[in-house]
Amino acid sequence: MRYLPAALTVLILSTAHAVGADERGNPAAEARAFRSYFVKKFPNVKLEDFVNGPYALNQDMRRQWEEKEQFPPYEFSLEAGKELFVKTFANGKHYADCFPNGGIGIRQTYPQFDKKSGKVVTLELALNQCREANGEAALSYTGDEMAALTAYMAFTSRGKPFDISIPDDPRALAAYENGKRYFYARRGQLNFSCATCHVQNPGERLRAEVLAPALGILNAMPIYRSEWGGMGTISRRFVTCNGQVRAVPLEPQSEEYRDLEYFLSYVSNGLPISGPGARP
Amino acid sequence: MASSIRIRAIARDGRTEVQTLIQHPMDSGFIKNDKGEFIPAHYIRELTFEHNGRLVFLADWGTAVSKDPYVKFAFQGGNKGDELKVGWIDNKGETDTTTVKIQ
Amino acid sequence: MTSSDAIPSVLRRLVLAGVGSLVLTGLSIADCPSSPAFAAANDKYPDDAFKQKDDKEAIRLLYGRKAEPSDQIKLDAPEIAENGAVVPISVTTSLAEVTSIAFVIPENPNVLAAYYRIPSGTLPNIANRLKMAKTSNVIVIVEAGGKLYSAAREVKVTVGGCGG
Amino acid sequence: MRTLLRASKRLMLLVALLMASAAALAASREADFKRAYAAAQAAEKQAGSLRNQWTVTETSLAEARRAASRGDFERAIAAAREAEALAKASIYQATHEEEAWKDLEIR
Repeated sequence: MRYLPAALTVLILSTAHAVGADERGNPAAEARAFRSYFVKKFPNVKLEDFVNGPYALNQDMRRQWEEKEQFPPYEFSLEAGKELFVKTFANGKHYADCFPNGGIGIRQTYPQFDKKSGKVVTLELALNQCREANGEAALSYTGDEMAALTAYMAFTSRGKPFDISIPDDPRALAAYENGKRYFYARRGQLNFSCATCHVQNPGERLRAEVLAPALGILNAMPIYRSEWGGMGTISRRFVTCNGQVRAVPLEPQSEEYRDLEYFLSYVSNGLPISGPGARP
Repeated sequence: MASSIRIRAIARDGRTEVQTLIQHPMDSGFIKNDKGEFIPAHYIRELTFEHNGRLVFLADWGTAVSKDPYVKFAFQGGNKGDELKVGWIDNKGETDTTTVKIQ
Repeated sequence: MTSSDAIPSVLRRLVLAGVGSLVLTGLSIADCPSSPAFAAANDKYPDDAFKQKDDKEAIRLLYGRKAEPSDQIKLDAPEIAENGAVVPISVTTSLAEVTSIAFVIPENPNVLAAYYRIPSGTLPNIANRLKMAKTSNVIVIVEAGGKLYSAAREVKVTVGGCGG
Repeated sequence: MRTLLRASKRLMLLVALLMASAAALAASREADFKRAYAAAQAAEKQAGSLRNQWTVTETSLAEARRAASRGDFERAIAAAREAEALAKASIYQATHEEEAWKDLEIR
């Protein structure tokens, strides 16, 4: 078993550039390269299995997960999410009125680039925009209700491949690039980037956790974590990831986080939604 | 309010397999909250299953059963449509019961 | 700026210090003092056994005798618990006339985790999810035909579930 | 007896003098703390503008405030200086990563 600190030391010492002169600014090509990196790194893992995170990489953990999936502990949150989703707003409208197809089976299309605002709109943001447009107070992005709602919406999209598009708009490309930069930039006292853990060391143990591969990592969101004893949103995961490397987390749904979600979802295009997921 | 108890009871090959998931904190009394105070123990102590009025399974639980506890067992007999009555009581005297039909 | 700059020593030191403590601090979650205080609510419930800190004493209180190891018990538990808060553990046995099954985790603050009564006609197969405070044997006790049998398996726990 | 009394008076005077100078010292240490803390805060603010603060910096700043409020300026100064060093390291990291992130990129 390799240990991260060793990997990190190597990282710190090898700061020389190793830039290929290939297709910068070509997200489609980058997504292909991203995928083939993981496929090569884990030749025995089926492409669609990457969405199961550490369970795709560790047999002992997979058995525990499969046992729990027989009657998953997130069942209650999922039910709560459905109840919340169908609940009528004070003005008589519903979440269903804010989304195509009544919000059912559409999770795989988020985040989206909104041409009007020129910004990335995640599902969490869209849910709160829906609430506010209907006179309801916004939910906490890291709270249980948002987690339950997105769990239910993900559940109705299970098996549907991520279908994220970058429209022909320089602002959309800039958002993707910004998300990519955030993904690879090292931060926090530990000097880890998202990629340090989820590109270079997936399958390795960091403390007790087996690190999930970045490919497909958002397909499983939101996730029920045993550590949390509950369901948590993508926002919550980003915030805790930052904290774990001793970086002060940004505001949930800040531009960087939304762009990061855009990038990570885009490079997992074609892989099925598996959320809500369960993780240690 | 929705029941705290979820049951899947399936009759097959002359036996009935029962899986149960219960929404309950199962606080052990050994965990501290954000303020550093111990969260008092709060856990299910007894869980019973009756098939057509006959006790088929009795669980006595301590604080080491996981949050939102799960248990699976099987008994001989049981037919589709039979009633299975499930109930629990915790250390604070709270209870819940539900009756489901075997599938 | 160019990215081939050497990292200033202060950063390297601070960074490396951070990494060191990341690995060494390990888990503060398993902060598990032992001071149980529950009131008995039901006379059938084996209260004393559930309060025990010692596995042999818990088994003695529950059954009044010792168990002998049996290879007719199949205890299934992970090698490494992915999280001590939720450890799936199951047992099946080919022993006849099973009347009860108990799960005992010696390293937990309270060693007895669960005690199942098996009426006749119920199969001696149980799966459940238990908390484990740290690496421990999991002992299953099977009462069958008036005798007591056991099997055990070690489960490594790196994130403690601070169990009962 | 008288000499003893006189000695004791002298001693008291000495003690009073020492206390006064300790108070002066404390006042100057408090000023040192304020300078060190302001420097740390400024660096941390800059890290914030780069969206790259570290949790450990915040912890050290809080420790400095706590130590200062109980009058332990030595500890407070040390914590403030540590916070400043950490904040500067995070600033360095942010500027370094403006380009260096590309090293990690899969292409």
